[in-house]
Amino acid sequence: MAVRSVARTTPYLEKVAVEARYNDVDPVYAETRDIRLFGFVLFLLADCVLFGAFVFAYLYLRTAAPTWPPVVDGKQLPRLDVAFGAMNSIVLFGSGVTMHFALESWKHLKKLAFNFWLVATILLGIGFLAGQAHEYMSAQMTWQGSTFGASFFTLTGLHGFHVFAGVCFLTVLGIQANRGVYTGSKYFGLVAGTLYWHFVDVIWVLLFFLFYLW
Amino acid sequence: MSQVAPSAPQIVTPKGLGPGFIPVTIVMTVINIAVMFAVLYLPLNFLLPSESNAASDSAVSIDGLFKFMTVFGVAITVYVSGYTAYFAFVFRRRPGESIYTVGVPIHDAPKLEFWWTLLPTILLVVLMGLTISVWKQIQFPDTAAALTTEVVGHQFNWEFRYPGLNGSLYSPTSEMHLPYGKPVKILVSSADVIHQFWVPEFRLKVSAVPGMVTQLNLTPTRAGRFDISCSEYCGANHSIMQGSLVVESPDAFNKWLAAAKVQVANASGTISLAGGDPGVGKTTFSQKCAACHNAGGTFDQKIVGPGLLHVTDDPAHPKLVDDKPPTPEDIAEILVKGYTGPIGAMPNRQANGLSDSDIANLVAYLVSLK
Amino acid sequence: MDVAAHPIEQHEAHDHIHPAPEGFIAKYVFSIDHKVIAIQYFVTGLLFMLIAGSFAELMRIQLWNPKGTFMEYHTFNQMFTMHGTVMVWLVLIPLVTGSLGNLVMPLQIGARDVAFPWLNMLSFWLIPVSGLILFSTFFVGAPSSGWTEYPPISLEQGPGGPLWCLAIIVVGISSTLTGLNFMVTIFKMRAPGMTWTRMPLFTWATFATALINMFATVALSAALLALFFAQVYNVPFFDPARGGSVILYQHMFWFYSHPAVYIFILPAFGVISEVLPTFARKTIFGYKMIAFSSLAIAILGFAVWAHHMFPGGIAPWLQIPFMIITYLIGIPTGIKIFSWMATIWGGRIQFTTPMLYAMAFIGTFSFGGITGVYLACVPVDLHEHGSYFVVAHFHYVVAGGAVTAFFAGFYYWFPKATGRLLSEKMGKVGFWLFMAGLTGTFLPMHWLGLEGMPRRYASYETFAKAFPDAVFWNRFESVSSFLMVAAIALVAVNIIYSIRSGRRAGNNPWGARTLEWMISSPAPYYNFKKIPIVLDRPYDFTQPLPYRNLDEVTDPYPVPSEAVLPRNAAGMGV
Amino acid sequence: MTAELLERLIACIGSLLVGGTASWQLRNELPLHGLDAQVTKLLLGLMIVGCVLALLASLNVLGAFA
Repeated sequence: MAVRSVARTTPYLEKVAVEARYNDVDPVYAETRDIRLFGFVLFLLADCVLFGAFVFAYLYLRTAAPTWPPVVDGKQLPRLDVAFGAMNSIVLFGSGVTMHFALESWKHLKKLAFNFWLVATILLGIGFLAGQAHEYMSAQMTWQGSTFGASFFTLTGLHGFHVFAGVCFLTVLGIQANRGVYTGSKYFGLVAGTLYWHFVDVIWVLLFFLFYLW
Repeated sequence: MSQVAPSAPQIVTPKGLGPGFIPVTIVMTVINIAVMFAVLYLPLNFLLPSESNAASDSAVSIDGLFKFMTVFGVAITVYVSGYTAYFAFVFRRRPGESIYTVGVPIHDAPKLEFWWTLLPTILLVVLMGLTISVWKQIQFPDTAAALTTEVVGHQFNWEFRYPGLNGSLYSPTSEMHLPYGKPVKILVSSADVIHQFWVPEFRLKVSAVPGMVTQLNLTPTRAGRFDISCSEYCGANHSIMQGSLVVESPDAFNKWLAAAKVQVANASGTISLAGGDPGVGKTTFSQKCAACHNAGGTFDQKIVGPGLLHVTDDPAHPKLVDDKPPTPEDIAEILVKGYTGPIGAMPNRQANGLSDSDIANLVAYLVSLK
Repeated sequence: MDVAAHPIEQHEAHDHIHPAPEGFIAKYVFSIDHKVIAIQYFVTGLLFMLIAGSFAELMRIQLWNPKGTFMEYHTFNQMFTMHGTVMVWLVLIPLVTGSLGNLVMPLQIGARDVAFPWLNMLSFWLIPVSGLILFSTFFVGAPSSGWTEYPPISLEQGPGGPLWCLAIIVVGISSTLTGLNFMVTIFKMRAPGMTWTRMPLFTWATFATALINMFATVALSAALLALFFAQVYNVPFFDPARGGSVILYQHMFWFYSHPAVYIFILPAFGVISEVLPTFARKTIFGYKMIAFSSLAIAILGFAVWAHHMFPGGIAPWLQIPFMIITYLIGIPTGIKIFSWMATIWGGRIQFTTPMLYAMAFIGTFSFGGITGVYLACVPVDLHEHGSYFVVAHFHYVVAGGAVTAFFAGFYYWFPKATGRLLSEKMGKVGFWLFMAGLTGTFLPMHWLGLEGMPRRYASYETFAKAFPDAVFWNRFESVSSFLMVAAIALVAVNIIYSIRSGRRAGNNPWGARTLEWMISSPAPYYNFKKIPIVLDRPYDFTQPLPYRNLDEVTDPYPVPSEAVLPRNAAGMGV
Repeated sequence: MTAELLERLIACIGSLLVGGTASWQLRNELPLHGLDAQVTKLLLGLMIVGCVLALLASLNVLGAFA
């Protein structure tokens, strides 16, 4: 369904439109992009609150616990595997770098490079998910057993869901890009995809620190 | 819009603050002063239970805060609604007036705004000071407690524990006793869900939170009998979760405590199920249970609760609703404690008015059903 | 500013106007038009209000008798749970932010629609979906642990609990999306020349609300997701035996739910700030103070949540900062109330129905606000928490505040939505009925609570023994509450009557000055053929209208049509 | 060579590589303006912090529990 145009309605959009005309860009597209970009950034901010609430829960439970990791059935739970976690983090961070390259390639009209970097991103994303699956399988705690397990599986599960959604998102973007949905001057979908993917990486920075390093 | 607009609207400028502003202000001020004296010097027992004869030391200071806020709160309410009504009346549009008549275009009055920001702020800062001093006295009392008691919330009754009593002093009619004139510490916890221990005459309450121990510090100041209510929703029978509190002289309290110790030592703790009579149990069932349970029906033939014909031998329900085996002791436990769960709620023995022998008879009757 | 040379006018602005959709479904069901969506929100909200209101009446019938024999305790508990849940999430949020915000805000800023019309449609349709999920719990055992659903009691209520969580998460998504949508709309789509300090006050209030909607509501979704996991998968967030904490839920829940009351009350403030100047025929007093105090309230509202938890579970030292911040909220609120009083001072007041509601709001809301200060005060709260005093306080704020202001806005903007005026006669009878009902129902609750009547009691025999008057006052409340039912029924009758045979409104029946009144009623599909240019704030009645480039020829000094002016001197009666 | 050592090696080399590349990307991004560029700068910066954390973790500086 088409978004009804809001052409030339505000001081902001007016500025955007003037700049667009100056740069020989479709002003209607420039305005739509401006609005969608702002909305998308707000969406990412709101998503931060979702993670923030669970991080708050984790910190609350952690500070309330007498020992950390907590004791279950008389035994203290083991720490998570830092080495594996670090490796898996690098897989995800690396996918952020490749996604950035993908967008840059698109901006410079290098379609082949774009496809290469995008596929690399998706594969690294899947690799990270596989690493997470391995982590879940080898974890010595359960979702139900302790607050450590509850927070770990909920937060990383939520993050994993975001990564999964991102992989789907990027796949759709790749298909769209190759079908000619985006052009050299109109590619907001790719910008949104990149921002989202960077956002997912940054959330992992926090989770990695909270669960593995602290 | 058939009328032709005049070149500009006709502005009506009020004289001064408005006709009768000063008399109205005087009337409202007189009302407020009267309310102030009433709040400060009349007994407020209709508003705050036993205000004129305080039951605890905290009650006196909390009532003081309450009165402080009430004096100013009533004043603000009277002035705000009074002036609003007065302005509405005085500045009403007169019939037949031109529709182009408008009010004076005053956008701002910095001095006025400054004062109406500053005065409430000062009031709130004073209130903060008063509150913090009272809060400190309640949360961190100077004197060490002479007596520490424990209260445990259960669905749906209160259990009271005293030092020197092994375990609990806990029976359907149990009361809490406190001596007056001595600082006491009440440690509150919960056996199941969140409850809230509230004695309105003390002006204090504290939540009974599972997994935590919370506390109340106070000194009862006079003898009396008070109701304890649960003020945090705790399940089906929340509204009948009451206890009573007896505050008495230290001598009487010590006497009661000594007697209670003897009673606890003698009590066996469990209900003897031996000697239950199924025949008597059937009569009791028809009086107390048949409204909700069908004694001749299978589990799924419910009235409110499940049918009880096969309570001990239903292959589809090998366990009781609380997941325990259908032994007479476990049936008795449900009768004592009641039940709250996915299929509904059943009141406990206090609510159903079941004596020890009633329970023994009922269990004998239920076990006899096949 | 050289208006004629404004770049906007050099372009043909109508080239982006899309034709209105054809066909019933596109026009009225899955509409992306913000005005139609506003009406959809209104109808759903009113429907849910009837349902939740009937729950409340069943509760009042139960409390007629201190023994409480009308229904089972368990049923009573389900009633108050569903009453609270439905009123908060399916009545107030759709009515106040959904309906008024959607109808008025885009018109006031001179936009053709919200930023994401399709998302707006989705936000609306999530509301009935949530309602269906919520009411389906009646077939599996409705939840019974209060609208706050504190664990552990909320963990033991069968499938009703998780369904409840799902329903509220769905509403949460809806209101997050609405907040996001409104935020982008207000940020990006204001008419040229409409700077932040020229924005109408209702839009300011909507902006502050959108802020809360976006950020607090997500936290609620997180809390309920955790509760859902605890209920269905037995995850130990809230189980003390496995290291969890039942207090954690309360923190997460109230982090949203305190700001949630500002989600209803901030738009209400906005409505009052629009209605008062229009009918007092006088500019709003202290525009900037009113606008910024909305923001201040929204921001402070994020840091007060633990005042719901004073009597237990939080460290005593934590009580003081939360108390102080809660007190501080009194200051911007006070500034607003005083500014409104100064607005009507020296006006030429017309007693139309919206104006009556708006002036009543000043009294009822400030009363509700003052009892809020009592509850913020830790020692006094130790007495009042969980009692009928709390019930009285928030019903004064919600029914006396948000609902009263909603009715003011409803009578005020109904002509803009439908093109017809509501019957003033029925409106005024309804107003007095509502006010009598409100006072009679909720005022006695203050002293019942202080005397020691706890809330959520299905019977109050013990309390009635200690305070025999309690029976009289409870019956008094029960009778009064039916006056409110009558008032709301009268609103429904009024709508049906007025839609068929109400007086035609014309563009601007009240002589108001904000942009929505510069176009025809009901507003055309595209709102503005040409986007207007804004030169100043709208409220100064002694100046000509500060707009250029309007679609229709407009009197520079808008006046009310003679037809809406009351005939008798005071006009407060019928 | 144990699995752990291999993991640490990959993490160490990878974090240097990824962190370095991300820093280079951030430097290229710095002169750009517009909301998307600003947000990208912030997120890239935080990701570099993540790379540093991973590097320190791989070198057993952080997350070295007895």
